[in-house]
Amino acid sequence: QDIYIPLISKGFQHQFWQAVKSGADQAAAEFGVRITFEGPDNETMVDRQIDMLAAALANNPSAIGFAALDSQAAIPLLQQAADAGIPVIAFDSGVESDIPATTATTDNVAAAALAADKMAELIGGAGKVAVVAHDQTSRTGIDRRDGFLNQIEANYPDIEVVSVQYGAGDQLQSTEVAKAILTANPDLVGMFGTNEGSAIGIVNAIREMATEGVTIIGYDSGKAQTDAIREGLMAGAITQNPVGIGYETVKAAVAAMNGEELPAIIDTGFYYYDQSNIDDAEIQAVLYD
Amino acid sequence: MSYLVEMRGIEKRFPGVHALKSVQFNLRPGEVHALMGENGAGKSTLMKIMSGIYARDGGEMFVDGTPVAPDSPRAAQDLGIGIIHQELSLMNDLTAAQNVLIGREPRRSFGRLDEPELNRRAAEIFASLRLAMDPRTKVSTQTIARQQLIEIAKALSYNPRVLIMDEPTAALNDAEIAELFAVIAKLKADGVGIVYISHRMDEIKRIADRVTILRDGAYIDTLDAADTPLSKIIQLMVGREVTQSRATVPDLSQAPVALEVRGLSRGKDVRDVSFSVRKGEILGFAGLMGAGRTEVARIIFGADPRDAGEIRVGGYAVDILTPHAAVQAGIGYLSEDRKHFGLAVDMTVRANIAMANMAQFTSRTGVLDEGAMKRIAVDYISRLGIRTPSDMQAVRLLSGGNQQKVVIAKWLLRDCDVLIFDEPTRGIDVGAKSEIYALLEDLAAQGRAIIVISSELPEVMRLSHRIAVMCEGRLTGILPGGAQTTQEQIMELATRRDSALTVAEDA
Amino acid sequence: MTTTTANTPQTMLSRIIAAGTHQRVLAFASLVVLLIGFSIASPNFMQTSNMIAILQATSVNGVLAVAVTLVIITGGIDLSVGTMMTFCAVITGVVLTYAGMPLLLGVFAAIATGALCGSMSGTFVAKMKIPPFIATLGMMLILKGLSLVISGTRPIYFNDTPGFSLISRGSIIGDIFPAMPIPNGVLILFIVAGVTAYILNRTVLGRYCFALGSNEESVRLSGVNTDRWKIAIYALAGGIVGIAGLLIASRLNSAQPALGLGYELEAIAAVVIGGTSLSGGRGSILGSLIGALIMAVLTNGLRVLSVAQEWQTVVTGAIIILAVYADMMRRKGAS
Amino acid sequence: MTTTTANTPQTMLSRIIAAGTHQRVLAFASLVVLLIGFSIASPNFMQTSNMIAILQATSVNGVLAVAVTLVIITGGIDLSVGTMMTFCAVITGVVLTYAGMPLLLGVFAAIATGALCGSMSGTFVAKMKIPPFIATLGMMLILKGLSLVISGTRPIYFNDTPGFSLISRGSIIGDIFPAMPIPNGVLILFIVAGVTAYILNRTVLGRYCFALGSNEESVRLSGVNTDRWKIAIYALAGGIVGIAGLLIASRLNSAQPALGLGYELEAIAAVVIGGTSLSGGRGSILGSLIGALIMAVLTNGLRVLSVAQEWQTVVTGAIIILAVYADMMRRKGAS
Ligand SMILES: Nc1ncnc2c1ncn2[C@@H]1O[C@H](COP(=O)(O)OP(=O)(O)OP(=O)(O)O)[C@@H](O)[C@H]1O
Ligand SMILES: Nc1ncnc2c1ncn2[C@@H]1O[C@H](COP(=O)(O)OP(=O)(O)OP(=O)(O)O)[C@@H](O)[C@H]1O
Ligand SMILES: [Mg+2]
Ligand SMILES: [Mg+2]
Repeated sequence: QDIYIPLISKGFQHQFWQAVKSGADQAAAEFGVRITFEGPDNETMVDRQIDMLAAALANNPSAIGFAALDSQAAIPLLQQAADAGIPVIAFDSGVESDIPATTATTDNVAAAALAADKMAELIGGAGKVAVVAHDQTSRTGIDRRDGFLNQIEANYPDIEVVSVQYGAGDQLQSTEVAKAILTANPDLVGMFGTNEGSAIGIVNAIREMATEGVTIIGYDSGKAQTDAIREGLMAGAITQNPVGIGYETVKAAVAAMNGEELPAIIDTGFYYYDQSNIDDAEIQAVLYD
Repeated sequence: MSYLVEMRGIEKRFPGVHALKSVQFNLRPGEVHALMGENGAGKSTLMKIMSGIYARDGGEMFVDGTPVAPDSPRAAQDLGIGIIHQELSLMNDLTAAQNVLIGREPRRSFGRLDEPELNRRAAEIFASLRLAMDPRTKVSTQTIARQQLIEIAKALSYNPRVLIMDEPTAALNDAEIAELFAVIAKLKADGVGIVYISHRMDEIKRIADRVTILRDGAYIDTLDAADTPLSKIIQLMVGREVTQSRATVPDLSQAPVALEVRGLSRGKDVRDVSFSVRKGEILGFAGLMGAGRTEVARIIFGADPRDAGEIRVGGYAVDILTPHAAVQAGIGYLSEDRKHFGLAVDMTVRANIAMANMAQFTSRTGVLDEGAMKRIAVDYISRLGIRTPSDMQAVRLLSGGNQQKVVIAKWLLRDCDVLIFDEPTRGIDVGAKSEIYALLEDLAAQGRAIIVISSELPEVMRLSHRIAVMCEGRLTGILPGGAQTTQEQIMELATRRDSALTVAEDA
Repeated sequence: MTTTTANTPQTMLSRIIAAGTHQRVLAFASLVVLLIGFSIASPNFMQTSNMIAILQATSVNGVLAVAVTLVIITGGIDLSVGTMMTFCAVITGVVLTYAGMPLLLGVFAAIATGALCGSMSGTFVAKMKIPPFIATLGMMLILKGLSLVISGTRPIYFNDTPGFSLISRGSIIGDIFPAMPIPNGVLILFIVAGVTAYILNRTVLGRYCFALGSNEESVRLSGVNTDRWKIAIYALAGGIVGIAGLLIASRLNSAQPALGLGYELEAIAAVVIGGTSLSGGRGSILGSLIGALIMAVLTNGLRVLSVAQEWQTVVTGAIIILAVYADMMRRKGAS
Repeated sequence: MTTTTANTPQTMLSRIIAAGTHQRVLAFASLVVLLIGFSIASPNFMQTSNMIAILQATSVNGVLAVAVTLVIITGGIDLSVGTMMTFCAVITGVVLTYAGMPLLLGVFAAIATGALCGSMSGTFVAKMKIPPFIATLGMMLILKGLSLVISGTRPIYFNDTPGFSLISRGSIIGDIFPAMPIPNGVLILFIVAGVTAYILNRTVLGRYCFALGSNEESVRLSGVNTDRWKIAIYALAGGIVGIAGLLIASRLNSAQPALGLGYELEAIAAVVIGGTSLSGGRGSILGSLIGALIMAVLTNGLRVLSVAQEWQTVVTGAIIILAVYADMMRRKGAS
């Protein structure tokens, strides 16, 4: 009888989630378990995720990995899993309950605050900046936006955030959003993109409008973003450790099945990378493209 | 004298068309007043004004001597004016009963429908028309003739004081027409005033009390039907003399066979039909409604599948499965239902005339030659006398008869070896009819084989070199054309039912 | 052969089924084939708990499909059902959580909000003569934005209204027959479908649905106030969407303001798979229900089989085409 | 009043415009009102660079709208254009990046792939008699899944084909007239629209588009091989979608396999705003172009004004309804 661990993620097609999946696959091979990895098309589909969870439970899994789109909505099903003795590992975002044995996650608020610090440093602590965010309502979207905004507000009084707009993480839409922001604010000195699609949208906009003097800070990796950093178009970006998240989730699931003690949070960490350190082994290990 | 309805100095203009020029019309209670005129003379337009569908541009209208201006069909209904339209306007997905009583459904509490009561009432109305129709049959499964009857039932169900019938018999056969006339007689006796529009001249003599004639949107005259000869009416309508003649049957025994059909069958609609047409021959098809003539034509044309049978064109067996294949094999088919099967009514006259013959107007790169299309369209417009402001008019805006002429033009242009015309002169005026007869005879003389399906016996007898008669899906006989065949002979074959066999097959 | 023709004296339920099956045995066959296929492929598929999961996954989309069926039968389309559902949920959240009103008022608010929004769409279509596609596309965007505005772009939780989550998650049937713990959400779906089928086939409103879709001009010329009826039909559809809003909010125990986009396409797909014609005049509620079930079974089955997600999409697309094709073939064979 | 009515001897361009304006001055007026309104509201709006940004934002959706116009005029609908565009981009990525073929072959591959997919949809519709909604919904899912499968769910970059990004971003016009740095993507949109308008109004294929949408049965009974023409029309639309795939891939310098869903609704919206009827038989390419521009101007203008995102959605919805309403009113006034 094989050990089956379904991972229900928040997304599937995006590079970030594919990197999480590759980490999970790696761990699955290492520990000799079978995993599946699924997620809804976008991060608004809370009920679709619940349906996925229900289907996963039908297969009598040994453990479940779950990245909750809304931490409350899934509780009845998670309770059902707990009652059946199936360990639940939360990843990426926490679940507000004591059911998950542990949570493998990045502190997005702190990571975005680091982006704000880097931005302030690069633009000399003053000027107008804007944010292209990927989502208005999802946990990561809110955390990264607010992490950045709050840090600026608290520590950099001379920096003004003139616009926060949303491009759904879609590269093309984010490009149009960034172009409109640049048109409306010709004196902009910095832009922060809260995920890969948003950051690349900003890069595209700058490229297409041939604007100069705007400092771009991105989030996540992906080839287009690392290329933009190497070229110098983008100053730098925050990266999480998605491969690590996937790996730790499966590893923790196996441990939980074996009744081992687990810490409440497995912080998989985040890093700021730019031209200077992009080729460091430590950074290379967490970048994906 | 008191008129039920009186109209004076009525004016109506459409873009590019002065449809009515100071027209007058009046109607007495208990009379049948025929409204006559060529296609596009303005008959339907005048009646649409009377029934509140169009607003008049000028003139006045009185009901019982009071000036009125009905601004909607509902308002006209409230004045007691009902209309049966020339173009069918039923809800195809609903049943006969649901159509007849739309807007007046018997209800229970909370808006619940009383369906049995609905069906009962509709059945009563059908019975009063002596129409054998299950109230629960869906309209879309009915032939246009029967749909026309449903439309008539619907108009009658309002108990109108004025009933306008715009070509009610265009799709009906003789038996149904007789039933309709019986209903009209009853209505007359009840004091209902009836406006009757038809291109079937014989009907005027049979039922009309008075006749009003329009020509080119202008009022010509109102006459007593009893003491006016038909020829006079026709002359006033058309503005010239129209001669009626019988077919001269040429000797075609040596002519090669153009189309041969053997053992054609499809369910119960068509059973083992075999016949052939020679080059230069006009073969008429007679029969009652639902005899299966249309079905035979549609099968030959590949529009419907067949269960069995062989089709040979010019001596070679051809396997016709689609209309495209039929046209490739040189067969053309003019459908009896122009609105659904004959025309793209939103497109222009020019585009419709060219539709079956696009290759002629297409360069090798696929570009259309609009100039050539225009020349051809203008040519047919004048040859068939199609009343239209230009060849770029949307067909939808033409009068019914003129739409029919567009379909005829389409197939005349295609120039097929075998042409099947299904009810070709439906809704066409006497003048234009004889033009079309002449065109058909011309085509036959050029060596084309022509099949004419018609429910008007005079038409079949006027045109046919031979007359095929069908009854209940079976070809019951083929009679020679010309003077030696009588209506009685045709009717005898058309009603030669084979009920014993039918029962056996049904069992 | 619409479903409006049944009139022999039978019970209501059997009538509806009879009316439906007349044309609908067909898509039903595809559903059965799918169920059998998945049962053979995976032993985990045909478990009571999984069947219930499928039914529950159908509930929201099923109710939306019922709503949109009404509009489609009139010859229209409703793209706003997804975001309207969310909007109704958000309004319920405001009523229950922010204003602390009693549960019943929340339920009423959801349905009334839906009916109001629907009657607005209906007014755009009937009175302003805006094509239904555009009118409801506009409503879809307006309601999407308003949901975010009203909720302050964050979910509204129903933790203070304990009974609320029972609307969808509780199980009245399960309380009586413990062997069949069918959630109330599913029960509500079937009740909504049954009542709507009754309205469609046995009341004036339903009659005008079919009549408008068949030939609107002819209905108008018969002196029926088509505008008013059309608005009523859109309003009824809106009210049903309000019920969907309750179901999803109760299931998630929260009103998620960003959710909703994309649900309209899924609901319309269920309707069309169920044999309702997008050109109007023909259709049945039972068909839409079966359409929604086909989609839910397909999604669930492929997941239970652990088919890779990218292939799930491919297979779903192919099976939808095949199911409708099989349906067409059988219908042709039958006629 | 279809657009097929132009026939006075004029130049091709003026003919197309004349054919369009006949019915289309109308939506055009809404566009002008929007442009004037935004210019007054924000000084930054009416800059050359922003106008070019709007045009560029229109390019992909505009090309998709042109493609979908053809299908809608036949009385069909195409839900697959968004994911088909992505699929074409992915295939181009495979040809250029994975197989290292020359640029021209990549261009050919995109268009051929689109045409092939389109002819498949067309076959489902014409031969298998599957309703266009379902046939193209199925294709939408199939192509979405296949894009992920073929690309291995990661973007394919075109870094090895340096000329590729010039397809959309370069500016031939700008090289000649430096004051008008209109990107090639925009030029391509106008060329595609012009050629398609010519095909629609001056060739047999176009004539059959309108005829099929007007009354398919009458066309079939005129002996036309309607199936073949329908497939050809869907294939042409697919080929145009292939061009959209090239434009988006070139603009992003990568084939993004996850993108595409939602683009179909936007394209259809542009078509309907442009006055093409969803019931077929009527429509114009110029209208769809104007529809796409209206949507791009609206989105861009609201963003330049920094309206809060949730309100942007609300205002967009309201303005779409209003624009179409104004259009209806003027059309009524004109007739
Ligand atoms: N809505 C309209 N728009 C433009 N022209 C119209 C419209 N309705 C009718 N016409 C034109 O008005 C004229 C009169 O048409 P009408 O339908 O009254 O003729 P009719 O006498 O009923 O002919 P028929 O015997 O062929 O039915 C025709 O030339 C027709 O083309
Ligand atoms: N009484 C009827 N009720 C319903 N359908 C009928 C009836 N009579 C005939 N039909 C249908 O009509 C078709 C065969 O008649 P068809 O139209 O070919 O006859 P026709 O001789 O051309 O008569 P018509 O004068 O009506 O055109 C069949 O599809 C048959 O089912
Ligand atoms: Mg007339
Ligand atoms: Mg017939």
